[in-house]
Amino acid sequence: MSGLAARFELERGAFTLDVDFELPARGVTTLSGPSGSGKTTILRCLAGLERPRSGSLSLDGERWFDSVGGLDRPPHRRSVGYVTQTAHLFPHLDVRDNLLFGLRRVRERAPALSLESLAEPLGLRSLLERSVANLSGGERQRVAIGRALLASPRLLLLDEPVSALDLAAKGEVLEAIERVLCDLTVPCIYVSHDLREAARLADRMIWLDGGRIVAQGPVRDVISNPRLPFAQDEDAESLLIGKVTAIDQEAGLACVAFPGGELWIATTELPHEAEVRVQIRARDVSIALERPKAISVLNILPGTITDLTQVKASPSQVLVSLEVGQSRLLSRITRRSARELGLTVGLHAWALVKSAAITK
Amino acid sequence: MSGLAARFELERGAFTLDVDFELPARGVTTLSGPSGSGKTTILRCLAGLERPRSGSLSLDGERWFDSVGGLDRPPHRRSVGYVTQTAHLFPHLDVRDNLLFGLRRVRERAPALSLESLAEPLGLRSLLERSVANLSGGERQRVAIGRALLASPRLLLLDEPVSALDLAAKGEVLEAIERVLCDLTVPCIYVSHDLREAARLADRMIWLDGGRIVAQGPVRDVISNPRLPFAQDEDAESLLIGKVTAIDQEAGLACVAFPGGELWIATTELPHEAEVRVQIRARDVSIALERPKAISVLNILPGTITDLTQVKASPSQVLVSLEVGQSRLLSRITRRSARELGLTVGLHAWALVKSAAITK
Amino acid sequence: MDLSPFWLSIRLSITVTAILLLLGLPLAWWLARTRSPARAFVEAVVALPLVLPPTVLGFYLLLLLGPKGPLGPLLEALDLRLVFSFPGLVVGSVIYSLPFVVNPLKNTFREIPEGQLESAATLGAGPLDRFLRVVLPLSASGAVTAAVMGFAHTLGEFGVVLMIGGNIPGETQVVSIAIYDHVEQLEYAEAHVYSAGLLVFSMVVLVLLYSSGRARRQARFR
Amino acid sequence: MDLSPFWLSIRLSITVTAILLLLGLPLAWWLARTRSPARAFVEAVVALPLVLPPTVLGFYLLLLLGPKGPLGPLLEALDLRLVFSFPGLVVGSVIYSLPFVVNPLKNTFREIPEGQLESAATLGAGPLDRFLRVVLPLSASGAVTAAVMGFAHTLGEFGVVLMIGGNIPGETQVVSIAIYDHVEQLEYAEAHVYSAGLLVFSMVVLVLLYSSGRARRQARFR
Amino acid sequence: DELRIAVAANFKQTAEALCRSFSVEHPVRCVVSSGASGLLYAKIAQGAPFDVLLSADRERPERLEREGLAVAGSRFTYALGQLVFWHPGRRVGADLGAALADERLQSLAIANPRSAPYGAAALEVLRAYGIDAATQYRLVQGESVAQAFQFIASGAADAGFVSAAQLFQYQSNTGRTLEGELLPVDATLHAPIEQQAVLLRDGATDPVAQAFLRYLQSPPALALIEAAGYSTPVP
Ligand SMILES: Nc1ncnc2c1ncn2[C@@H]1O[C@H](COP(=O)(O)OP(=O)(O)OP(=O)(O)O)[C@@H](O)[C@H]1O
Ligand SMILES: Nc1ncnc2c1ncn2[C@@H]1O[C@H](COP(=O)(O)OP(=O)(O)OP(=O)(O)O)[C@@H](O)[C@H]1O
Ligand SMILES: [Mg+2]
Ligand SMILES: [Mg+2]
Repeated sequence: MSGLAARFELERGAFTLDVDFELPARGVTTLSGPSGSGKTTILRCLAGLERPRSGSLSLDGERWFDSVGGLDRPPHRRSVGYVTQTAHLFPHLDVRDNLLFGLRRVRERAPALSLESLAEPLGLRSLLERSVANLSGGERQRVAIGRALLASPRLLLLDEPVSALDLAAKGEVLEAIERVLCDLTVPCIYVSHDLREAARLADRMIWLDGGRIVAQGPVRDVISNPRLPFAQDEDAESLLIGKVTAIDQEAGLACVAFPGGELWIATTELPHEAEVRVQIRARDVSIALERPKAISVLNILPGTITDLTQVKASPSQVLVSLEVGQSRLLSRITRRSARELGLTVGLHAWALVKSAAITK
Repeated sequence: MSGLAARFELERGAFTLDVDFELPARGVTTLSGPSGSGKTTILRCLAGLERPRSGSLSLDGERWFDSVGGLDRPPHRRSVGYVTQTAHLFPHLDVRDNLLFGLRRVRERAPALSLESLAEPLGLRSLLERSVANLSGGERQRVAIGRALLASPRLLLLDEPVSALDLAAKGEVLEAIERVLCDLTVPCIYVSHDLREAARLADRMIWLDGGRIVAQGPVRDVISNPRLPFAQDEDAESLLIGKVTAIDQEAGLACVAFPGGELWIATTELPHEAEVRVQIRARDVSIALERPKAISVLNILPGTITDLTQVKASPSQVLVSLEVGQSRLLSRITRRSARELGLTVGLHAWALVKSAAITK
Repeated sequence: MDLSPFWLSIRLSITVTAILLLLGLPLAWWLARTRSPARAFVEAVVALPLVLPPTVLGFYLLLLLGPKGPLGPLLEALDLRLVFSFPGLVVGSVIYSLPFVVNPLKNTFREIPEGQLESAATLGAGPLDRFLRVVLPLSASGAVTAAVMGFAHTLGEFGVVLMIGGNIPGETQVVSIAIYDHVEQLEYAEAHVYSAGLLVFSMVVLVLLYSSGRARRQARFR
Repeated sequence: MDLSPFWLSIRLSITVTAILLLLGLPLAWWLARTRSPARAFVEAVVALPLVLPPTVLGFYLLLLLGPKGPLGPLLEALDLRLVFSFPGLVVGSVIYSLPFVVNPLKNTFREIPEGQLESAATLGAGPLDRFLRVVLPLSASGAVTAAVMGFAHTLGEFGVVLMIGGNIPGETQVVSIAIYDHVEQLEYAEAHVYSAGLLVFSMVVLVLLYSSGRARRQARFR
Repeated sequence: DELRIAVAANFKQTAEALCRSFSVEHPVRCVVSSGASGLLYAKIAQGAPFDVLLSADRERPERLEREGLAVAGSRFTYALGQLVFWHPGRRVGADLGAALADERLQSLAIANPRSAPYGAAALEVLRAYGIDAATQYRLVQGESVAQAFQFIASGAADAGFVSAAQLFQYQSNTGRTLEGELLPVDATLHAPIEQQAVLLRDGATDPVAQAFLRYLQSPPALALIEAAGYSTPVP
């Protein structure tokens, strides 16, 4: 059996964790949920830093923990890469020695990566000889991620690696993470509160609440499911996965074809045929019954309304789900507009997506 | 002379501060600028926690600092309310005694406020007997603000009071700040990196860069000036100040009239005739040359293009300034749309503002 | 069995602890906060009694404070007799136990964030007000450690007291001297009883101190 | 002038410091991390020498380690003679100076964030590896303080050595005993020279320690 | 009124006994402070409030007298110390020379010969037997003769020289007799261990202090001193 299978039960004060999940042998899974829902606790159980009262854990058929057999492999013999909000770099080592700390301790097999191969995607080249004391927050996290990856983990755990950073650093580190994750051949769990990070990085998603798994599945289904908390969020978005088919150098735009249509995105850096994820905020999507003319909105997509849901937190808003080809698009509009336009399930409509609002 | 007049020069390592500004006798001024531009240093000079090499400071004609006369009134004799990112509550006192710490030390005049009068707007009533050790971050900041206000300051300094909080707490504290600031009768400086906080709370704005004042003036002019960094930001917004003229209870919308037109906003809590600030993100505004029909966008305003500016950070985008009546609206659209629509200064156009995108 | 050395030791320890706190609080505060270049020197002088043999310290105190010493005329003018008297033991023990009180105080004081004091200042509290109403309450745990260490260490003080004390029963013969004396007089039974008393007392004090320590060590400043 | 007491004291201090570090490192680590209920008790026992008069400690060590003492037969079987010998002074001084080494180590160890160790563990470092490659390097400053305090304090050791030393020149006659002897023999000039030497040496060591302290105290963990 | 007596540690209990009998006639409270003679000297030189010094030697009272810290002409020998060789281990016979020559005797405890007269006397005895103590034994020195006693009593030293007074004192304190061989040392083998008393400046005009010194030379006092294990000077 390949991939990860975990079942954990444990109590911490009033909190009870009770989860049972499997992860494929590769790919990124976002673990999300309210504060205190147990995300960090799960990761610590996986890394062997916390011992569940009962349960089991195996990776690629190899058993790491089993409460019945009394088996509990200690963290240093698990090959887990674990990066948290705080980089926890070793202050007595320079950047290079921090990076090599885990690599030098790889046992029983050859290291999967070399320092050289990671220096580029993580932007570490100019940092190698620096002392860790005067790295910026973003640099620290990049080093922490590199350090974890160089230890050749068989499972990578990232616990809100960017949530303590300011906006600029967050962007820089997320890009680095994105670059290394796409080459990763082991399962990765990425804990985040942030929908957009999840949509950007993950293939699958687990939604946790009160120590239990409430929903899981492919990211684009979970985040745009109007019945799950993500879609209810003010920053709710839908995720389209498509391919670059044309580039307009002069305007700085690229055309992305996805199952159901085409979108123009503000970027020229993508190569032709590149697979891209397009995140579209529900509040950036307007609905029209006629195709408007002479308007600055570039992307106007035809679709069919499949769902209308009241937004719980804000009574004046409704959430419209549109089927655009085989893709789902969320739009958040006022209830008055929905009524005035007479929107109902099954109606044909145009979705106006400001291309400036597409983040990726 | 009433109000505050300050002139500070000081060096800290490679950094030089050289500012000269005045503040009116009441009203909130946002102090903003890049990290390291000297915002905190200015506040510390005002509070007497830092001594400028040269300069002067007077409040309502009373001199607090003068490098020529060698005058430097110590912090505890300045009556300055100073709240920072960290609440710095006294752990040995309960919430009530923290709140009363400054009040009990008011000298030479009667305290301006009572604990009772602040308990409501700051939501402190249920906290009074609590130990400060187990307050949440948001509660801590509300107590810190209450404590500073109860000391009857003659000048209130808020140094990023919400920037260390998570989103939910940030909202809660900002609301509390908003409630107390509107009754404030002394000058207040609010340091923030966040455009939306500034737009929401402040009357005036000072933009600092490298220890010097780069721009200052009424908030709505500074933030929507396409030549200043705010408008260049991805979250750039314009600010409209208007009055509630109608409320559609059923749809959950309120109509706000401002110099130049009307907007429907998703809120029903505002009383009739209330003065409100409407923040409109530039990227939430689309431009059309013809008025579109059968569209979910509620707010479609006519205006005249007054400026077209390239967005520096993103070559595919342009920033369009529209004069709507006497108000200025920013719109961020793709360069291709601008070209296809043939936008030029002086052209008449329609601004499509998604009402769902109006935050306040 | 003569309990007077015990009472004398306890009286001495209490007096010395009280004086040490009075002296140690401002001194430790200064050491914790100053940026003066003299700091390291003063810290070293305060720590000297940790390093110097107590008998050596006592001998030089004897020479310094005796009527023929450099401070003799001054003390005489003040009508103060410091050697061979209880006040003399107090002075010697204060010097000897000073680092045991100043060091824990200094460490607690260093933990008090500058922001707490700046807050207090902007809220209208002057320097003394801040020290009394913010610094002291926040340093309670460090002050307890300091007081207990000062007390316990004075209780066990031997060398200095031997030198400047004069071994006068009921006046300068504290318990450590009494034990030594009993050993010298081959009165081992008495020495054992005194030692056991001292041991039990010290253990009780230290166990209490250390078991309460963990709770107090939690992070308090945010 | 006979310098051998000086050399002996320095030799003793170096030996004792080395042994104290070897003993103190694991002991302090255990004390800093354990949640065992025995912790407070062990901490108190380690701190006892701070509190007990050194002569009392020395007297009981003499009874304990002498051939008739409880440990006598064991030591005889091992052919170890601890009283009146350099090794005996070492044992006595190790016990006496233990708290001066364990306390600073314990404090530094407590400052090491759990996250540093967890990181090291997930990066494949086992317990000993973590201690040697993470804990020790991170505690360098505390270890220096501990070593200096242990060294300096042993240098000034008097009471324990007096009781179990036997004043054998070149073997157990350390400088503190030599000063005492000179005072006893009314040879004050020699006593002054020895004391001045000790004072200067101690001051230099302490001033160096404290002036380097501030730099090291900066926040390092993020 | 008080009579403050500074006494060498080895004579303390005897001094207390003397005080008790002295105060039967003189209603005075005696405060007896003991210490090493050298330290007592240093303290008296620094103004310690003592009326009378009962030293364990003659050198320090002499010096006090010379330096004007004691009343000139008040000095006299109140007791002569008796040296005893104590070997707790096994029977070694009554011959001191043989006992000292026994090669199984490895560590020998004496009082510090430079500060304690008993120690100096012990060295003289060894020399008289033709023994070079430094090479023959592991010579351990106690700061006082009491410490030499402890070294032997604890078994840490094989044997050593103590004072006869200590043996009496130990037996009366503990009610136990000392084990092992106790060989009195011929007093002619060493210079007399003169313990001298002197009237200090503080007590110079105190009639009680003067009376005490006179008492010390009276037959009842001499009897007490002899009973404690000292010999007394022939008047
Ligand atoms: N040692 C402990 N003792 C008591 N409660 C604990 C302990 N450790 C964790 N908890 C509780 O377990 C719950 C889950 O904590 P956890 O840190 O896993 O949440 P999280 O989902 O990571 O939250 P966040 O998003 O805030 O990081 C919380 O309610 C927390 O209070
Ligand atoms: N004591 C000091 N020594 C050297 N440089 C200092 C000192 N204090 C402040 N500075 C420098 O002064 C500059 C201004 O700092 P300040 O904290 O006022 O900036 P800021 O605008 O508040 O930044 P931020 O947004 O990050 O809070 C920075 O470059 C800082 O490095
Ligand atoms: Mg967490
Ligand atoms: Mg700042």
